[in-house]
Amino acid sequence: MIAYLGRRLIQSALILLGVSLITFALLYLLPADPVRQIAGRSATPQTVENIRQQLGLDQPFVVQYWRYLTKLVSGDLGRSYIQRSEVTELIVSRLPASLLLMVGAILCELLIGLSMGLIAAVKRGTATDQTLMVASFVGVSAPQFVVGLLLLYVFAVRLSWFPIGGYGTWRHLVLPSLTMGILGAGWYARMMRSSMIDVLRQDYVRTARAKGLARGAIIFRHALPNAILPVIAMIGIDIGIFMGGIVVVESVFGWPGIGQLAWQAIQRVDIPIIMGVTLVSAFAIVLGNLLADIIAPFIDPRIKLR
Amino acid sequence: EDTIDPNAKQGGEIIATYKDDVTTLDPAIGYDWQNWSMIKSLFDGLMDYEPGTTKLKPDLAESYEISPDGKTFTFKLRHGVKFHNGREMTADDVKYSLDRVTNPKTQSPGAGFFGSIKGYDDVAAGKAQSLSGVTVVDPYTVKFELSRPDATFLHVMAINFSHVVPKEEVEKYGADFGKHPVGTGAFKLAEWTLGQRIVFVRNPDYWHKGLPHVDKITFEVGQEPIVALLRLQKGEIDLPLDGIPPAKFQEVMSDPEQKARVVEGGQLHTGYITMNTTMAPFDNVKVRQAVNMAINKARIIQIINGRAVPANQPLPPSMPAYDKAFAGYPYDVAKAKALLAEAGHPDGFDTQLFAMNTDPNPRIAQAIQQDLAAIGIKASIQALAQANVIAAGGDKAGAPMIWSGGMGWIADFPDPSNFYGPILGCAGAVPGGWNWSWYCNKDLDAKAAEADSIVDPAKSEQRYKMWSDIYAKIMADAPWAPVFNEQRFTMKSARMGGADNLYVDPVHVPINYDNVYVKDVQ
Amino acid sequence: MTSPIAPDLPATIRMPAKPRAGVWRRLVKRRLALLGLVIVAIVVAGAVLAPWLTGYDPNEQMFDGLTIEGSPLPPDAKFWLGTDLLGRDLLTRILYGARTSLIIGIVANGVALLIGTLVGVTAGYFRGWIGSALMRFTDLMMAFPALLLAICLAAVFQPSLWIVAMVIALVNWVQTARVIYTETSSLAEREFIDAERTIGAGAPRILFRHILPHLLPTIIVWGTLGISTTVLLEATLSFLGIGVQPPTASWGNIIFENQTYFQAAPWLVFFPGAAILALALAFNLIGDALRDILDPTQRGRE
Amino acid sequence: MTSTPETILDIANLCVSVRGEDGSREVVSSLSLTLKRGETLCIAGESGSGKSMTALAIMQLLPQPAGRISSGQIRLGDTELTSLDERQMRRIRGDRIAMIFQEPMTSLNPVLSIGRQLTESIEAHTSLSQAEARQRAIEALKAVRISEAESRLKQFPHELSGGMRQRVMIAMALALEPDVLIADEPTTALDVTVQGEVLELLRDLQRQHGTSVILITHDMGVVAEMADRVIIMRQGCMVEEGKTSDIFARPRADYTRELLAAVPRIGGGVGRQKSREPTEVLKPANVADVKDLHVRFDLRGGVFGRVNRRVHAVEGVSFSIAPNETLALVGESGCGKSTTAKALAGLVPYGGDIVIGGRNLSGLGRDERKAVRRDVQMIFQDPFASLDPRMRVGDLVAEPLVIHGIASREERLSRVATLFERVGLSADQMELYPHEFSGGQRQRVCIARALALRPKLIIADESVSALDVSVQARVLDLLKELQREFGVAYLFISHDMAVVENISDRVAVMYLGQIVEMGTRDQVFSNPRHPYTKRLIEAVPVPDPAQRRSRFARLDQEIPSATRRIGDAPLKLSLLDVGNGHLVAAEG
Ligand SMILES: Nc1ncnc2c1ncn2[C@@H]1O[C@H](COP(=O)(O)OP(=O)(O)OP(=O)(O)O)[C@@H](O)[C@H]1O
Ligand SMILES: Nc1ncnc2c1ncn2[C@@H]1O[C@H](COP(=O)(O)OP(=O)(O)OP(=O)(O)O)[C@@H](O)[C@H]1O
Ligand SMILES: [Mg+2]
Ligand SMILES: [Mg+2]
Repeated sequence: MIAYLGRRLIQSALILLGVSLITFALLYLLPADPVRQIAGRSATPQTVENIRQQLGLDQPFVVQYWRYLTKLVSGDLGRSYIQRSEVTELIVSRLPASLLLMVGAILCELLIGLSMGLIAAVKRGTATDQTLMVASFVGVSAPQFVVGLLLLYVFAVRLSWFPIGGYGTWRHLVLPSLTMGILGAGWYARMMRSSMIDVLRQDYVRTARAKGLARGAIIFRHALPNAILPVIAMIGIDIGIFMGGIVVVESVFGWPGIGQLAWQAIQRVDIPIIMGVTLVSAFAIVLGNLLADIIAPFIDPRIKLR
Repeated sequence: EDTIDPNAKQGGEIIATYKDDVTTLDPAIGYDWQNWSMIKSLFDGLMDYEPGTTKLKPDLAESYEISPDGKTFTFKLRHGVKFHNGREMTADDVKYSLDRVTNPKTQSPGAGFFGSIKGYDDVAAGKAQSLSGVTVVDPYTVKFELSRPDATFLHVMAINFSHVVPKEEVEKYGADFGKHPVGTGAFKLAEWTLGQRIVFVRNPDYWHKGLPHVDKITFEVGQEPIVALLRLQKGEIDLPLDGIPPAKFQEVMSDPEQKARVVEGGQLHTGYITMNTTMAPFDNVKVRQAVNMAINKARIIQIINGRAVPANQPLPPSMPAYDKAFAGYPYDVAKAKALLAEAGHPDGFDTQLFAMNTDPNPRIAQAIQQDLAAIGIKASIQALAQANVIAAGGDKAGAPMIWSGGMGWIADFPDPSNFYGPILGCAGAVPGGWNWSWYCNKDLDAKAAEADSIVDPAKSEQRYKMWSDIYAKIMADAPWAPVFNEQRFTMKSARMGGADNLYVDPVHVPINYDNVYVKDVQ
Repeated sequence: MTSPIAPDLPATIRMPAKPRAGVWRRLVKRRLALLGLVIVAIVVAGAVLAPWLTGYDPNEQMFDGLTIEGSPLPPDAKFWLGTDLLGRDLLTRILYGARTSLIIGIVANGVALLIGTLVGVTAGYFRGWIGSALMRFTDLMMAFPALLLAICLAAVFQPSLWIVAMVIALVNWVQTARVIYTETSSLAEREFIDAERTIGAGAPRILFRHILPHLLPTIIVWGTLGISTTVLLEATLSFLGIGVQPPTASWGNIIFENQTYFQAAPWLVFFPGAAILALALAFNLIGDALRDILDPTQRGRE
Repeated sequence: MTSTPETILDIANLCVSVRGEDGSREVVSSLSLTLKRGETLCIAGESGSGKSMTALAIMQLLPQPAGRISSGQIRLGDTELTSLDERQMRRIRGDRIAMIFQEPMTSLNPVLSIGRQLTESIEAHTSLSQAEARQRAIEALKAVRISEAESRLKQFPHELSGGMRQRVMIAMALALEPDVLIADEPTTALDVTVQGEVLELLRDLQRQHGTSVILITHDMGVVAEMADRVIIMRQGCMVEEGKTSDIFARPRADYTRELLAAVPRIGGGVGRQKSREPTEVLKPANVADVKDLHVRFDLRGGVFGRVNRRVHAVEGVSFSIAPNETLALVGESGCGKSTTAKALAGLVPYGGDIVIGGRNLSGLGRDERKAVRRDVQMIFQDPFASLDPRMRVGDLVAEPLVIHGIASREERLSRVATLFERVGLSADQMELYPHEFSGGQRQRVCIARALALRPKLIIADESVSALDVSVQARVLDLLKELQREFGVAYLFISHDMAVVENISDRVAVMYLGQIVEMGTRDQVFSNPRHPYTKRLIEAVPVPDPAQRRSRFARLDQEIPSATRRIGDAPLKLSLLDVGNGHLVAAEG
């Protein structure tokens, strides 16, 4: 276990290194010139060169990357070109909100998705099953922007149950989590139904029934752990998918997470921020996958860590 | 003083919203339309404009003198003006601020505005730390010597980049000064929670007695304009400063109650199509003229719900030197076709039209595309992120045509020269420059320089006439097809008071925070 | 007792039919699966026959397609599904958009599914460095910002449908790979896989003949779910400049362009959204039926 | 014992049908039987005759969606079970009727620990606290003689030997103390000593709680030992019913007679092999040479999952098998027989040397390994788990031929069909899937698959245990015939001493991972030296109700265990030759 963890951590560090290298290279190759954006429209070529030099952007790629890495080791992600603030500070100030949203969204997904999937599998072939599956597809196919605005309109504007966006209390968290969760819930519901159907006809479920266990015990204790394996694998994946949707959801609900930061940075080629956000999300994804891999053998003891 | 609205009420708090987070509040760096007027409320310059107008007036300066040759400006500073930290502002601070903004280490995007000050080149090259042309005569007098006469200099003394900053605070915060701004302005920064809100509170020591009117402005950032509007409709906020989102425009304008709270005004903006004059077939003036005649501007304005007026020249109507008499190119498809045929393209040609990817720009680009198709020009659209379009425009072989929307020129100050240099002059027609037509007319450059050397305010009409001629000549060469001048529609809550022109202030974009007030305080 | 060993085989022994025979027949016998097939057929026919099905040009911005104020028209007798913000006929755009969206939702998604399955199965089955190298590569791909890659490709290549399809295929396989990996690593520990090893079955055989069929339900789920997500993803990528460019229609970009108008002009979001949903659901119905048919323990359900 | 004549279970005209690819098929036809309180009813009969189906029908757990009760009544006391819904049935299952399923591997939940699976059923039907339930679970495990019961609670099914899994299933059912216990082949995977214990346990239960037992078994010894009444089934129908003594003494139906005649007996039996000379056996070119084989499993514990204990499953085993020879490996359940087999098949990491056909298994290239694979075939202990559930059995049996590129398609088909016929299946069953077979039929599929390649060595792990005696005899004959024709060697793992005695040339007795006695069949059977061997032979039940023992001798010593702390390796036994190659471990 410890050896495995150690190896995985080293591998994870390598992955992060890889991500940083590729991202850095891609940004280096990007034709949009950040210096031009910094220097403004009225700048003379000389000023532009001057700024380029100051930022070290005139150096060869290898030198630039090495410099970035050495600073990275001491936790310095550089300064934003456009905002001129420390990237670390920008990210740190927004990370808690994004993490909170992610936790909220995962909870929503699991609650909605797994229960939908479970019910559908147990009631396989019935109208309930079909309704739930259509619902899950609606969840997956609906554009998040529209879902978010609809929820906001109904529950915040019309019913005033929740605030119209913002950040602070748990009531602020509900609608954005739900918006993000609905997409994932659709996935989870489908996956859950599929693997649950598979599991429910296994012999050991028959054994459990023969023991006269309550339906809940059969489903939750015997079937669920067997069926949930593919779902666990989604922990890491989820984080990746979140990074896609987080921009939209955050801006609909005025949620101060890193999605908006990233989006603005991409639009303006603010390289230090792009790098920083990329590394942070890569870290989260790698961690999520590692977690999923570590959890898997606890759920299915036949899987060995290796 | 005279600029204060006699009906204005003191006190009250307002909430304004922006979609994007504010990048920086450092006057030497901030160059977004969003932080532009925020900085104006935190800092002051030697000059300013009458609220809601484009009329220059002295601000931190009490008065100024211009030497007859137009090369020396002497400003007398106001006494007793205090920075937010309590220290009095003096001529040293003015000099320091200008040294700072021109110093390449500051990486100010506005440094180029000060190019006419003596010693600028040395500072820009890093050879000097200080502008030799700026001298502190006494604590309340500062003298500027220019290397050439510059008619726009008073405007330059009014733009944010020249605003006065206290040295000790700048040195204290270093690169983070933009997050901890300290100026002499009407408001001071009380709170900045990244990604959530910025709070301005009234500066009790503001030298301009009676201003500002409101005690506190909270800027909430990070929310969709649509949602901001919903919040306005629910009475949660006062000013959705991203404006009325297109999707909601009809809804708002068809409701008399809401429409009454919308203020419409012009802005110093032109939306245009650039044609790369160095690239075939746009190197042929006939082709460019044909394009000018092919565009159905009325239809395009219809597509954006009539939120603009058709343009026929680079300058917007509210700009001095705008030529009302100028006819421009008519919308005439037959003529356009004929011109194309004359140019040797009777069947048209294939080309590309670049545009920014945010609504409504791709839609406008498609309308343009259809208009071009009508005369046989088959333009494929490249809708890209802002930075990529800018990159393509700055590359000589990059983009045949660009629709400027979303990145188009909003003037830094209300002077005709501001529409020329970087975007139509030879100086901008360099790799990475902003002259996306790559139009370089040495004659016009000379004429522009000549016009800008007319410093005497009494001769400004003559100067404006010269500029009108320059733009007319440009239109004859047709490197651009001007399409429209955008109108601004600012919506506010019912409790907001103040003259309408404060809400569409041409200089304080989007609004003038110092002079607005709320009606529901006693 | 007589010898228990049967004499040599009588010639009359009925030889078993080939397993897969009749899958199609059994598929069309199911009402829901048939419904799914019909929907897919309609969509494909709509895409192929678009020019004959509608009298409008998908890109023509009609003068009478907008109100005086510039608002789109709701569905009426002339424009069955209404018009869009530029005064184009929405039905026509949806029909033509099906071409793009089918390629994305089916071809690109299919390729992604294929890569993901191959990688996941291989990594899950092989212990040691192959598996862990593949999975770490997958992690890397997952951690890597796909949007950025897209932007860079946009800068390098001319944006086109095939580029966006390629990007989607290159980006979207990772999730499938991950899920398939976990399931495979559990399957690989099953005793019947051991049994296969003892009869000398090589890795390819075990993977494709024995493990893959067990993964089928998961593959079907991911394949069908992938349809809607890739179709929507295409819109995002097009927005960033790497996909089809305006005025070419795709279901995703119709939604994407108009989503802020969903209150002012709901038809602009509803109809393309319904099209995506219908396509995804149709494949889901087929997939579900296929899953039942190919699952031997479900025989007797028909 | 059968003092109360009250009928507890009454089945009338039960018909069970299953739907397959081509329509419905009746697998139980108008079966009627009654079960009285405290009575033991044995159901014996042909493999695939519907015994398990009957049991599942009683439990209302027929395989879905294929199986259903097409007609008939099942009354438990006053309740008509066929008309109950799932909720009502739930209260009856486990509480009033408990069942032990035939295939223990797939019947245990792979992701739940043994302890959890045991305690939950206790908790579901009693009001015991968690700790008490745990105590009860430990007792139940001890009762079925599982060593180290307490720490086993934490283990998972795949870490147990086949016999252990079966005993866990038994413990689970016994702990419930139901009114009716249905045991479907409960002792097939158990060695005779443990089998005796378990049977005794059943009797105890009966004595104490008046439990009625339906015992499904093909082992006529067990029938004779346990049954009050016997039902013989064939092809879904009851062919005979009667008191045990009557059936054994005066069988009426032909099939019953056939069955009884096929019962293997120690020292006799139908197909008993002629003893071959040991000299003939000790030819130099052995098929397999195993030297000092070790297999150990690390058990992890604690927060960091550090290895703290180790299962010494196989601890220095050496033997060799010559061509044409059958080596039987017998021993207590969990002593490492299957593990030895798996090591030979290359499925577990091992220490020591395994030489097959002159090639040492370790350090073989890919192609060589494939070639070795061709020569060594294994029949797994748990047939269901070792068949790919998504493949048709015909394809499964043909697969080795395909892999090794033998024969054309048509030839392959006919070869598979022949194999099916020879193991007593019909060729049209080739189209079915594994789950559509009975336990015994599946076992035959596995045998057919192993035979397909005509390998040099077949490892048969309990491979005739689920077969009724007549089919068993047929299969054994087939094995022997193959041996005669092609010189196949067998490593024959079995707990059934009678079968072993019938088929083997030599016998190795394993105990706690080591061989304690090895010699020719006659040496071991007629002159057992090691006490454990002696006990094994004594414990064999005799298929004659007249010779029924009133009580199995209970073993009172500690149950030995192969699990040890790290660093506490077991003592290595040395084998002494007591004459003519008869090796016996020195008494330690
Ligand atoms: N799920 C199923 N679908 C179709 N047929 C089945 C299914 N399960 C069992 N059968 C068939 O039902 C018949 C009776 O099977 P059953 O399991 O009751 O036999 P059995 O008497 O228990 O045999 P054994 O001693 O081999 O376990 C067999 O012919 C078998 O092929
Ligand atoms: N994967 C494993 N992890 C830990 N222990 C194991 C594992 N597999 C087997 N064992 C242990 O090894 C020992 C020997 O098991 P094996 O399966 O060889 O027994 P066996 O002689 O075949 O018994 P049976 O007759 O009951 O099948 C048992 O104590 C078992 O618990
Ligand atoms: Mg059975
Ligand atoms: Mg075993």
